[in-house]
Amino acid sequence: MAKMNLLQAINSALDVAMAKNDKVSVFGEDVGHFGGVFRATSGLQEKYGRARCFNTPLVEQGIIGFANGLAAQGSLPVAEIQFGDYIFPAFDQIVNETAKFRYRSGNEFNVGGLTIRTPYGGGIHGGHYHSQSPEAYFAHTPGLKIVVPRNPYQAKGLLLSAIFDPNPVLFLEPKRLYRAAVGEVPEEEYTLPLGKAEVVQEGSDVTLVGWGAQIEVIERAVALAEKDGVSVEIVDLRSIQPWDADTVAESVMKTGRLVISQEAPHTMAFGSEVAATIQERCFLYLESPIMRASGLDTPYPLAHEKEYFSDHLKTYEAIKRSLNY
Amino acid sequence: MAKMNLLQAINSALDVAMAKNDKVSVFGEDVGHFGGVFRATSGLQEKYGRARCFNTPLVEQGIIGFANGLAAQGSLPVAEIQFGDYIFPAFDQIVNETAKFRYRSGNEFNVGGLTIRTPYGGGIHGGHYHSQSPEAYFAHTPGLKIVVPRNPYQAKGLLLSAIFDPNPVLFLEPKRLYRAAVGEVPEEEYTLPLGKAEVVQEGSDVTLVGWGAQIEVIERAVALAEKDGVSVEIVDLRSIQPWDADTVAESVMKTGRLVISQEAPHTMAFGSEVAATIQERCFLYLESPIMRASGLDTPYPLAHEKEYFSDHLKTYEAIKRSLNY
Amino acid sequence: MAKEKAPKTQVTSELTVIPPHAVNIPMFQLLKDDGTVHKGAKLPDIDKELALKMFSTMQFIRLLDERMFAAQRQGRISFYLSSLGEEAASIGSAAALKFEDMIMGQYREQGALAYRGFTVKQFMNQLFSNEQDLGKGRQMPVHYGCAALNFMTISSPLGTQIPQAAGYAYGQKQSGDKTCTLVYFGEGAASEGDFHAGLNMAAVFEVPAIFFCRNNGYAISTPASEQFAGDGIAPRATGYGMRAIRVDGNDILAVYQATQEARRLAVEENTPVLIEAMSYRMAGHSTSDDPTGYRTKDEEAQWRDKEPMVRFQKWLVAQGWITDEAAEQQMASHKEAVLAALKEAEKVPVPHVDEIISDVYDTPIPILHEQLETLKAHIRNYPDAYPATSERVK
Amino acid sequence: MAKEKAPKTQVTSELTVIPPHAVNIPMFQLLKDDGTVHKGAKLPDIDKELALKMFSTMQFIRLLDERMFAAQRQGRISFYLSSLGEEAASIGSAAALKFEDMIMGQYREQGALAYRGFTVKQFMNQLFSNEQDLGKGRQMPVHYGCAALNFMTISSPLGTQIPQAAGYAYGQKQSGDKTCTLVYFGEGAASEGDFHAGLNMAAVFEVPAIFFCRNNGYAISTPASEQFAGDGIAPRATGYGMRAIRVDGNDILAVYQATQEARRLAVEENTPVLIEAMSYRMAGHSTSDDPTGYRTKDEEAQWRDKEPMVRFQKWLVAQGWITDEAAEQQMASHKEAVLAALKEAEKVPVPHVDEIISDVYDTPIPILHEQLETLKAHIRNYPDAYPATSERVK
Ligand SMILES: Cc1ncc(C[n+]2csc(CCOP(=O)(O)OP(=O)(O)O)c2C)c(N)n1
Ligand SMILES: Cc1ncc(C[n+]2csc(CCOP(=O)(O)OP(=O)(O)O)c2C)c(N)n1
Ligand SMILES: [Mg+2]
Ligand SMILES: [Mg+2]
Repeated sequence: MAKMNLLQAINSALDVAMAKNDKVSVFGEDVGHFGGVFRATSGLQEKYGRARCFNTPLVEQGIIGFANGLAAQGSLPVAEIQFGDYIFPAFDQIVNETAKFRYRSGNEFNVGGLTIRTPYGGGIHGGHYHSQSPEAYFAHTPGLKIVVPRNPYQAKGLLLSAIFDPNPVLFLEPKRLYRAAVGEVPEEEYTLPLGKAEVVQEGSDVTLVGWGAQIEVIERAVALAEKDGVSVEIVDLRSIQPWDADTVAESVMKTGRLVISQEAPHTMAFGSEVAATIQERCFLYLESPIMRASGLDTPYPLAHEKEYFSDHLKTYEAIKRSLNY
Repeated sequence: MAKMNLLQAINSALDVAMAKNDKVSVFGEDVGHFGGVFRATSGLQEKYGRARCFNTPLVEQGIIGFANGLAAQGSLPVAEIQFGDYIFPAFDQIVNETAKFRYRSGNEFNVGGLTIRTPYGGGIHGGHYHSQSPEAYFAHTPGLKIVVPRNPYQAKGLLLSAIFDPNPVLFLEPKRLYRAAVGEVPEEEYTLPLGKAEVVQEGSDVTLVGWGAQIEVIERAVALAEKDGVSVEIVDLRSIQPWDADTVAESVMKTGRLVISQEAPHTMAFGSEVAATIQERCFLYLESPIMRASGLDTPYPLAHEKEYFSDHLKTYEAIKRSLNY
Repeated sequence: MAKEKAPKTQVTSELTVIPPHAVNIPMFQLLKDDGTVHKGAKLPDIDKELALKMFSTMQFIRLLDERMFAAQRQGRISFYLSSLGEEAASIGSAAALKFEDMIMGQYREQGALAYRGFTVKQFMNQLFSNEQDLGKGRQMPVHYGCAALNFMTISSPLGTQIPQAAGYAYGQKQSGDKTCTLVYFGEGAASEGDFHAGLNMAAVFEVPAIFFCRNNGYAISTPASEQFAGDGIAPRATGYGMRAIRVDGNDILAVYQATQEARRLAVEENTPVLIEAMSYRMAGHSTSDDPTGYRTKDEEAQWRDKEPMVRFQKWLVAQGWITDEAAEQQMASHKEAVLAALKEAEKVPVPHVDEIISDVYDTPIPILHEQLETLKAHIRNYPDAYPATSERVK
Repeated sequence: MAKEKAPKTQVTSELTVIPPHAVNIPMFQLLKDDGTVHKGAKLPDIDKELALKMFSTMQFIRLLDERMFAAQRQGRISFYLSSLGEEAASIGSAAALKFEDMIMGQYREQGALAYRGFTVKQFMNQLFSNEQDLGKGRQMPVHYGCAALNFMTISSPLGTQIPQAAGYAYGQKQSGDKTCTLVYFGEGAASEGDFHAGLNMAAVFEVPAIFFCRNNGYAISTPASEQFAGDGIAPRATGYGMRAIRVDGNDILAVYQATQEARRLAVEENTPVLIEAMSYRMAGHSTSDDPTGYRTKDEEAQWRDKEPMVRFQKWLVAQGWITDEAAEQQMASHKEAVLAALKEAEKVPVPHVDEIISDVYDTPIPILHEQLETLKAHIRNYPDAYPATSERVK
């Protein structure tokens, strides 16, 4: 065990994966010698050579196109998109190609070796284009797995699972926590399951669902609610696709209430799917409507970041609305 | 009034718009002399000249990038993407540029003149890449309007509204109905409101929500339900963004039941938002969970198209599940 | 060969505007339109067996295209797309590769696939989306693919395979197995952003890839003159610091030789090459298209005179390697094979409905199992509505 | 000028591989590194007033960059991005345009904006995201924009402005008002698919656009040698049938003259032009970057000797249009203005919270009104948590 921040945990996962299997390579803009603008790939070129850790030209559609081809060839590419906000030029390669590669070919070919890493989320004075949470844009895409860790321990374990999972995985890293989240992380290899939620805290009055950096926000909101004497169950989805509806439903059947807290703009954020599914599965158990605390339906503003953000206070208010319905 | 099919109605709308305002231009792959692969722009180059109706090179990101610039300059471009399945290379230009142009500049600049037309949907033996219903991919994007007509009358009236609306509009045309849907359409200009749903049929037992080509499927399902003595209210959303939650909520408060029928894969299709919002707004009125009849969570298959499709029978079964809960 | 560095930039105090067509790229041709060889031309090292295999593949593809186009017109398949007039480009290039090399197609390279050994039966199974289709009936007709033949499954979105080829070739280079990737695309698809991405990355990473552009003059109805203002596709290579060859795509010998040289450069010297094969799409774009709306009979006629199969046949006859009669007989036997396979494939049922959820992931995720069970219950309920699969749903 | 057609393709029976660097593109330079003029060089028609305006703008930008970089280090603004060393490229090109021409920037062209007349106060308002910012505090610092000055608001996603410039110029051409669009981008951004789209479309549609590439050797940490294998960006024009000029980006006279000629070609002859300005990013990429991790002090020192402002100053002094002392004084007065404006802008509050929903659409859609009302009620509930806006929420 060692104390690592989230970036170090990512770096350690990449290091372990590259040491274990020489088919693993990492690349993207500034990923090589420099180690990436956040330094997630720091030291890897020195250790594994320029052929396995390298800069690409500045073209996201090319990075993922190239990675698709490399994965189809049998390698395990880990492609970095510098910011989640810049993943959209690669949208076609991801949604039309990566996700459909195996199905369309009848399993003659697949890009299961591919992992796409990208930092996401706000709270860093990033404005429109360094703050977005794009998970919902991809969640409508059969064939893709989507994973979001909330802390260093998860980051390493889930990333190692993603890299060696025989399906393409989009791995979203909460950049706000890159250095802020620190915790004990094993130095050796370990994995955490994809597609499984984690009950972070048990409770009986209301279920709170979130993922990634938002769990920290939720925990602050829950602290406030607990002062009011409310017992909250917190579920961290960890995977957005496939997502663990069973664990959420089980929790809601127990608590009778559900609040989702999410960073992205409200309309069609992933919480919509959670709400739609859970109201169907837990209809007779729900004591109040499923509430969502979300970002506003605007692009991500800079000066009004605090106001835009679905922070702990807004989440706390949603809990109260759920309880006092 | 004249009898027109849906394609003719589109063509007529473009004709009326181009005649009315010489800032309107239409372009895209094969859109010029040939009139588009579906012939929606047929005759327009002859009538309005090559400068206002023209072929573009084969590059969707360029078509929308070019259209964004042209709209920013003050023109009213109507850009065609040949198939909805091929809109993804333009995803960045649409989601990061078109949608955020006005907001990010503090209204110094805008691309409000832009309309993007594209055929969508299955049922034409198109397989993976000529069948997708991509509306949900865009519905998470503040700044964009999204419109889907269900018949020739709507197609013309909504398209004219879209072209002259001071906001960028994504206009999705149900290609299955291009020639199949025929109806009375005024030859002159008229408009239908954006952002407003239409109650297609009133009823009291259950509300059915859909949009575009799916309304026809819903009507067939409703015919079956009516034989069972069920009274169904049908709501056609017409606009996906902004969507008319008020009209749907009002209907559900009356009927107490809601079924959504949609073509796209189930998870994170637009019905998820409808369900999430309506369970919140109509919680005390709902007599059964909101049901969704959707496509399967797979890419769109060819040989199993019928099996994949959320057809009238699956919609009918969903109605029954809603009623017999 | 080490990467050839750009020459040091000269400084000039005179304002120099580089003209729009600064490189002059000639077209390599061995066989003239009439099938005779250019005087003094050095022919590729090609023996009778190889030549006849190439020719027979051309005939087969021509026949297949003709019959399946007709089958679509008869409503027996939903869609078809012919490669009429471009057989030399795909077959000549495929013949110059090693079997281990990966081929990535756009969709009009059935010739390359046939050359690799895809059987008439395999073609038919795909075209009829039946349960023997390697692609499990999931994609439209002509979206072939075969791992055993190193032929990547076709995908409709244009240009996406181009950066993928760069990535695939990177993997080949890493593996050290001295193979390359050849990727086909049309002059229309070369307008896509993915083209730019793929060629630039290939040049930077020095991968063993051959970018083979079939410039057939049209992208559906859009003529090349409205697709680009440059002198075709080949000069773009210069912008990437890449080598280029322009070849007569209707001259199978020239295509063969050009691709051989490109392969040598790619594999032995790790320098990717862009080949532009000049040809003409003699048929409509596909069965959904009618070219009379956008081009003249005259233009089509001119290109008929440059037709690649007749040209090659003349050369073969002049070589004494075949007679016109033998060629005709061979064509007839292709016809028989095609017709027989067509009739057989037509009878094979579509894949079992269970296949609707396989291969989305390596193993179906829980929601897919649920959806399949719901679907099967539903089919049992309404068997008549799902005739293709209901009989096998118990 | 009618579109220059590609020459007719020659046929050759000898296999010709076009080498990777088939066009030779020299760099246009008038002022040598030491500020003296090349012998025999013909200088542009530039008078004292214009020259001094260009110089003063260079000084202002250098000062602004220096102060605001420091202000970021002091925590007064969240981010800054300097154009150190590239002032000649942006200012020289902007000076060659008409005011009515549209400028679309990448983000490192504050010089062009200042030349157009953006005031120091306007710069500061944007940098502090205050309520006087034309962009309403919505984007990160340096994302300037001003409709009144025909300077399109900067957007972070790289390359997106390139096809937009083609579209904007198309509209200008249609309007018949004899204006053009000049679009800036880095050699890194030129790798994006949007670059390919924009240049090809511009060439096909013959629009009055100038594609101005600042080749400053780096894209964050990535050196140009890992960005492309070609001879820079200029030879790509040939691939699109477009004209190109390579110019010394550190020589403001050469940049001015090259852009003047490009503008003439664009507006009078409707032929777009690609300009590649060779320069060097002397500072880090931005305040988030530290270049010592990826390049040597030596390399930086070499480029300091080619520095554009000193070079221009030497020429101005030699012309007798300014003295070193006057230049120094002018710099001091820029400094005063910048410091004063900084202090003032810092005090201006952020925009009212109502602005959070304006401009998403031309008028807010219903859900935005609801969200704003909910937000304001929430702020009233927790005023301390939203200190920037709560005071003004009643
Ligand atoms: C991304 C994308 N856009 C549009 C299409 C529709 N489309 C199919 S083929 C085609 C023309 C392709 O022309 P070209 O690349 O020259 O190939 P050719 O058909 O001439 O062989 C078009 C526009 C598509 N398949 N993919
Ligand atoms: C689409 C996109 N990808 C990545 C980034 C992150 N990024 C910002 S600046 C930059 C480097 C740009 O280099 P260049 O175009 O050469 O311009 P320069 O900074 O040298 O002026 C990168 C990678 C971005 N802003 N947009
Ligand atoms: Mg073509
Ligand atoms: Mg640069």
